[in-house]
Amino acid sequence: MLRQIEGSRAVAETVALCRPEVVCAYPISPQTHIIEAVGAMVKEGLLSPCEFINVESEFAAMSVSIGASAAGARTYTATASQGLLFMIEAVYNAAGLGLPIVMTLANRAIGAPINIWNDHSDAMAVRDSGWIQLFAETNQEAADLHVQAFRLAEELSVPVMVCMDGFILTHAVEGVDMLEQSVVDGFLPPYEPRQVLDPDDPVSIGAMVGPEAFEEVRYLAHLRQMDALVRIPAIAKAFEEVTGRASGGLLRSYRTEDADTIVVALGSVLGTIKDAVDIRRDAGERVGVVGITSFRPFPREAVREALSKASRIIVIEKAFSIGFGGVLATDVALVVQGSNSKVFSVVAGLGGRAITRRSLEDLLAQSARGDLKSLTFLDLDGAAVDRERTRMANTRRSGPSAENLLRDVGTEHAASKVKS
Amino acid sequence: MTRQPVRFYQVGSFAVGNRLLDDEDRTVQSNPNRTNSIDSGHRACQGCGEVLGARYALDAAMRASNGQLVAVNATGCLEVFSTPYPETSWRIAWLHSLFGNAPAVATGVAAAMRVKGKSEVRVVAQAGDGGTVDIGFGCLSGMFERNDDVLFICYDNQGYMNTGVQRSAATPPAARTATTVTAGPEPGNVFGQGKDLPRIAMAHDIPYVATATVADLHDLEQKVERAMEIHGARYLHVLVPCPLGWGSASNETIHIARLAKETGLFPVFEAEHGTVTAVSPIRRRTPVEEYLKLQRRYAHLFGQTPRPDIVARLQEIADENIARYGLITNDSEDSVSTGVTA
Amino acid sequence: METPFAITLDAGTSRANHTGSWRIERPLYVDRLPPCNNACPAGEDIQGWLYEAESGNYEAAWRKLVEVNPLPAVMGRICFHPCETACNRVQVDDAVGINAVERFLGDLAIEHGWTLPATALDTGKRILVVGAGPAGLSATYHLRRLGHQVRLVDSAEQLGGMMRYGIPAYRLPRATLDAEIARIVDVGVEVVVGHAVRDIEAERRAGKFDAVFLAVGAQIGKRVDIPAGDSSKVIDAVSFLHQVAQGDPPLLGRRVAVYGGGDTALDAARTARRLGATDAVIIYRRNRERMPAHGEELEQALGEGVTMRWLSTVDRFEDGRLVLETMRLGDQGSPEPTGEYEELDADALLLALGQDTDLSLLEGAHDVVVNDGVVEVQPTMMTGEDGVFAGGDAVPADRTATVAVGHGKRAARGIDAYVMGTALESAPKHELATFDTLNTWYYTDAPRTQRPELERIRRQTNFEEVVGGLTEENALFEARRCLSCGNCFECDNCYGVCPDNAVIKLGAGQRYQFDFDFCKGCGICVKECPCGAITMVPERI
Amino acid sequence: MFQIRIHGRGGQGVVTAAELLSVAAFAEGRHAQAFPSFGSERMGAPVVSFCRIDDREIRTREPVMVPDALIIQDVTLLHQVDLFSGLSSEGYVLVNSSKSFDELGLGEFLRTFHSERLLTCPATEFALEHLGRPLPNAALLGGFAALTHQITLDALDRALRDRFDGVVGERNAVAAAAAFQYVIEQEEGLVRASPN
Repeated sequence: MLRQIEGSRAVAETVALCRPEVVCAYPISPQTHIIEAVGAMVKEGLLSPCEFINVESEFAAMSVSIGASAAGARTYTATASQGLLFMIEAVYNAAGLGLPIVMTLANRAIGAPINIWNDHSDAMAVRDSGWIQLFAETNQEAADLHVQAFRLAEELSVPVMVCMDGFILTHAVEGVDMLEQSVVDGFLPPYEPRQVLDPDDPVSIGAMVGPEAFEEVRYLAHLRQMDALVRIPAIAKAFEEVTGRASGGLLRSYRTEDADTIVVALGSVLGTIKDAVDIRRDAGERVGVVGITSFRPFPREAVREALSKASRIIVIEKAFSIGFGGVLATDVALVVQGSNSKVFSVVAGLGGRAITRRSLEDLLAQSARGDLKSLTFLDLDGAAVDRERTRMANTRRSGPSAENLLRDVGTEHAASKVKS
Repeated sequence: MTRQPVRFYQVGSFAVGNRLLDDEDRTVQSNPNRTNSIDSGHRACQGCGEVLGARYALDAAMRASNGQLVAVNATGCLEVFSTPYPETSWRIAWLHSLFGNAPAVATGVAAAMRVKGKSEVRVVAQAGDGGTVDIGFGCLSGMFERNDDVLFICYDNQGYMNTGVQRSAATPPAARTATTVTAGPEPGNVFGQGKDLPRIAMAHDIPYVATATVADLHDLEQKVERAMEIHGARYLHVLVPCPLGWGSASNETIHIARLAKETGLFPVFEAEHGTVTAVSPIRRRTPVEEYLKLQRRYAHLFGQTPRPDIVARLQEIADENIARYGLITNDSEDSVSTGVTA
Repeated sequence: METPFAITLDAGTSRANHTGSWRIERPLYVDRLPPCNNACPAGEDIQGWLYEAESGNYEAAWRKLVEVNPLPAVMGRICFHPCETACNRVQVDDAVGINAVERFLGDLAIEHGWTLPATALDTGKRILVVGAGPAGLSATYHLRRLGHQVRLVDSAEQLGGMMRYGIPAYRLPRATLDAEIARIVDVGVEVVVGHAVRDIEAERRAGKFDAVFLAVGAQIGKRVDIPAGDSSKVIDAVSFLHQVAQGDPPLLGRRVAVYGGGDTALDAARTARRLGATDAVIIYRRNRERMPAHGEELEQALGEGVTMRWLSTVDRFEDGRLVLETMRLGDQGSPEPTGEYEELDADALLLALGQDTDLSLLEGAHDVVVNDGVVEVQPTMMTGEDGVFAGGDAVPADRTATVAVGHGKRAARGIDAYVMGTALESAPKHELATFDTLNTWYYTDAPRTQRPELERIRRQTNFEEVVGGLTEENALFEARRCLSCGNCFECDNCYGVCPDNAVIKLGAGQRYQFDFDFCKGCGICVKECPCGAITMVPERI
Repeated sequence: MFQIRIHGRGGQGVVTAAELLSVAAFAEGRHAQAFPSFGSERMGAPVVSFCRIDDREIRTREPVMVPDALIIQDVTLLHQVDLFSGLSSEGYVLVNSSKSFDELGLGEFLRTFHSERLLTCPATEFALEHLGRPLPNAALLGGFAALTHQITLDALDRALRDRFDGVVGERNAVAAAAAFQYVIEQEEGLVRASPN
């Protein structure tokens, strides 16, 4: 049923339809609405049987999830940002143990400076942990991906992280076609663990593995993700068959058929990008978009195929590897190497900075002119940066940059207000 | 709960077995069909106290749960020496995740068992002192506070032995470790630091807290049994001497654990809902020197420049324990757990 | 369950890892010699029979006991139990009441009519045993068990020797003695009483005996020359006790003095009290610490009103008055006269100054060596004369019934070897289970059960038994106080304390076995064995 | 696409107002998107929320920078926040106040705007009257419906009753209707007055 609903609520209700048996909660913005809603459903008896556990940290949340999953329960939790980093040791552990936990990551920047707004730094920090990472473009997709995530995780015994942009999606109220319980039940079979803690058939889970087998263990994990490259589209197709809705998959292309410039991005910014692309198309540019849903495993072949005809590839992403550049851009560049296409890395929307259609249009125009640099920071306040650089050069005790910048920007803002 | 003493049955109340007792009055360890939760072939040091403590506790828990037990293990010696690929020494369902998260993982297992309708399956989490009082403390406190249905057992060997004997918050004053060397005016670990986890556990008001040593098997098994009768968060703190870390002879493990209790340095008691309900009285009061001299980690107190002043301070700690818990009783030559009035 | 590679492992697979290779020393189960066994003159396996008694298996305990000593009810009364003196439990609290348990078992056997074990097949060898005291009876029993024919000869009218004629009935009821002697005779012994052997060689030839055992005892009381008036009654204590035993007590008067410091002196004084003496005074030249009599006996005597004159010698006895010289102890502890005198009124003086052996029957046996009034013997108990063995009070040793029982057994084995032409092999003696080999933590402290004593007043006037027996409950309790020094009693400690599960429990009575595939040689089992029955030995290189 | 920006203070229901608008639009078969100005503002701090209404799918996720309508819940914000940023003279302005724009000192600034798209509405007074609490949301939205015709009163009524249970829903609906009626009457007054 189509409902006008907050993204968090849509995800929470969809997760509940997946009949999780253990859910752990630790509050951190912007995922709190999800976990609050699941908790309420458990308390109200709408989701049963389910153990809802208020833990003392994200580290505990993932740890409880590990125990529950190893004991054979379908397990769910959600986190964001610092929370993900606080649980990172357990995040790796869950993947290493092959436990099919599903976690929502309400993407948010990582401090310092502390920042509660959206970007993808958190997801990128656990890129190599062994979790499957799926990025949702809309709240509809966010909801749908959770159903697919449980099936994928449990088929492969790999944990799955559904990434949805914090606030931008989690707090947005928009139309979501909510699934029926019977549809979910038909799509998602009961969890049949590959290994389980059973007193009647005891095994030791979590052995110490030395050099003689560690590489093989890791390679097997890699192979499971390679299997996922097959299973993700298959599951999306199966999902489409029962819901009539195309959600998930490895990636989705938009107006790329004849495009010589293709923008590549993850998550909700794709909508704004599409609007900008439409406008540039109207202006006669051959521009398209590829939205990547499955960031890990990274669909090399599908990406290469989707980008094969483009000469210019602009990777816009809400994260970057300090000291190098875009993270997604690096992956894309590696995939298309050897072709004639050039990859441009655009870092945008860090710490919640709005990525506006206007800026994107300008970016595309710049690209069309051939002025785009290989690494661009969208809407960067160069003047503020320069002032801080100067200050740092002039005095040793220049103070903290974040506070200095805030002071500068605030002054500027106040000045502009006076003008208006 | 008091244990019936076995007076005058040749070996009295302390030996592992007693052919003169009825089967049900014998220890789990005396039973040829005991679980051997942790089996031969493990790579613990000669004379390891921790593996003994683990087998004692888990075999008792296995009996108490009719074999329906899952154990969660923190990283540490016990984990490393028991499960190096491709062999495990565990005969029970066992899970290792991380160093600091055993209580939370156990919470998860217990929740899963409950939601799966397997209420008969009981969950034990175990860790060394580092995994308990230091890195695992946050998760442990959370597990206590939620009163999750987990028995947490700390095998306290008073330091990070797995990593080569470093100080933990359970390392006693004056003890030498790799990070509390015997230099300076106060050699070894400093006085006035450290966590008394049993008391912290009691402050959580959980239903059951107890301490024990590997030297009194009957007491240890009885406490496990009592703990297993209760649902909710339970804490058992077992002193397990470490020949490597303490610099003691491998055959002295049990003897040293016994002296830790008999000196008063390690009070053995049990508490329910935050109140001490019983103590194991000191049977043969022993000066701390006798305990300390068996361990090279205290050798600097007795060497060419002996430090009787430091020994005296350690004796003070023992005396304070004795006073706090009432460890000297009228029949202190008769170490039966005695109820105390709180 | 098909488990994921490497991170998940099948239960208990570490048994493939044989940690026994770590070992540089290995534990070894041993049987050490318990101090009680070591001290027992009769050679009893005390720890062994207590082990059976501990589990309430009294018949098995008794059977183990009579493997060595056929007179447990007797010994349980009159033995001065050096086993208890040696008992390691003394250092924990108080010795195990071994003697009392022995008596309990002996009495229980009489009550139930348990019979001694069957004898071996007849060897056709004939042995003459001279003297039916404890040595003779013991030798007879053991010889019969070995299948030899025995003629037991005694000059008295009844069997028992000093047990019958020297030990007062209040210490050894005659019914008990009779029952245990009868049980020995019942295994098939040719008994000749009232026959004094005059010439041992002649008797041996006449009877075509393959060997002879002399157990003639020391029946002659030593006399010293004490000036005494005609009316002064001076009797040797041995004769006095013998007469009392025969039911013909001499008249002593109301004031009786006994001269001597041994057990016979105490027996005589206590017997005199029972015969009506109001004063029974023991005169001894040393002090209490140096008195050879057993402390327990002295306590009982004092309790019965016997009084002591320490550091005194009898100078003369005239007209119902003893003149005593006061002594003092010299540097070496020997009494020295002081020249000071005092007097003591007495109607009779009993001399308890030791006994001599009548060896006149050996005159024809030229090779027998007699030295200082007793017969020299080899470890097999054979004298210098081929086929002639001797034991008991007639050979150099402590003159106690228990020693005599031991001699009887040892002589029987010596005789057996001699007549069968085999070599006598003695089992290697185990290392002593000293107190320091024990881990006493495991033994709870328990006081010794005190044998109930008859009220003193009763015991002063008759010859009823003074020391009562244990009830079954007490006997069991007492048996269970045994520390089982040096011998495994299956406490499961080694099985329980092994960090490597490397001790295999073989089942009740079967003890344990080390699993050297896994034993790392830590030695905790050795340290925590209560009874010191495990030792560490270097690993074979 | 019609884009609305709502200004208010934390605790006044700014976010709920945007959501209710979107729900009402959705109920009438339109696409709608509501979202807050994501922040960690506490009670009393100035906050902003957004709503977009369109007849086709709304893909953009950028904040509303060029609003078609402004709803100002709290006049005390007028001189603290850049409320009118991006608003063209074609835009709608609805202010919760019993005072006129002139009285609020905005007369000059709004002179170039269409007067029939500007309105002050004493929503807090409606709220006090019908809800008994100074929560102007429902009344403002009623006023908004009447002013812009982007949503119907009927759809708003259902959204309010859906969002708030029982009596509270009823009272909110009544407050909204009252404000709606007030605005209609004001507009009629304006229409009547305009010939002058």
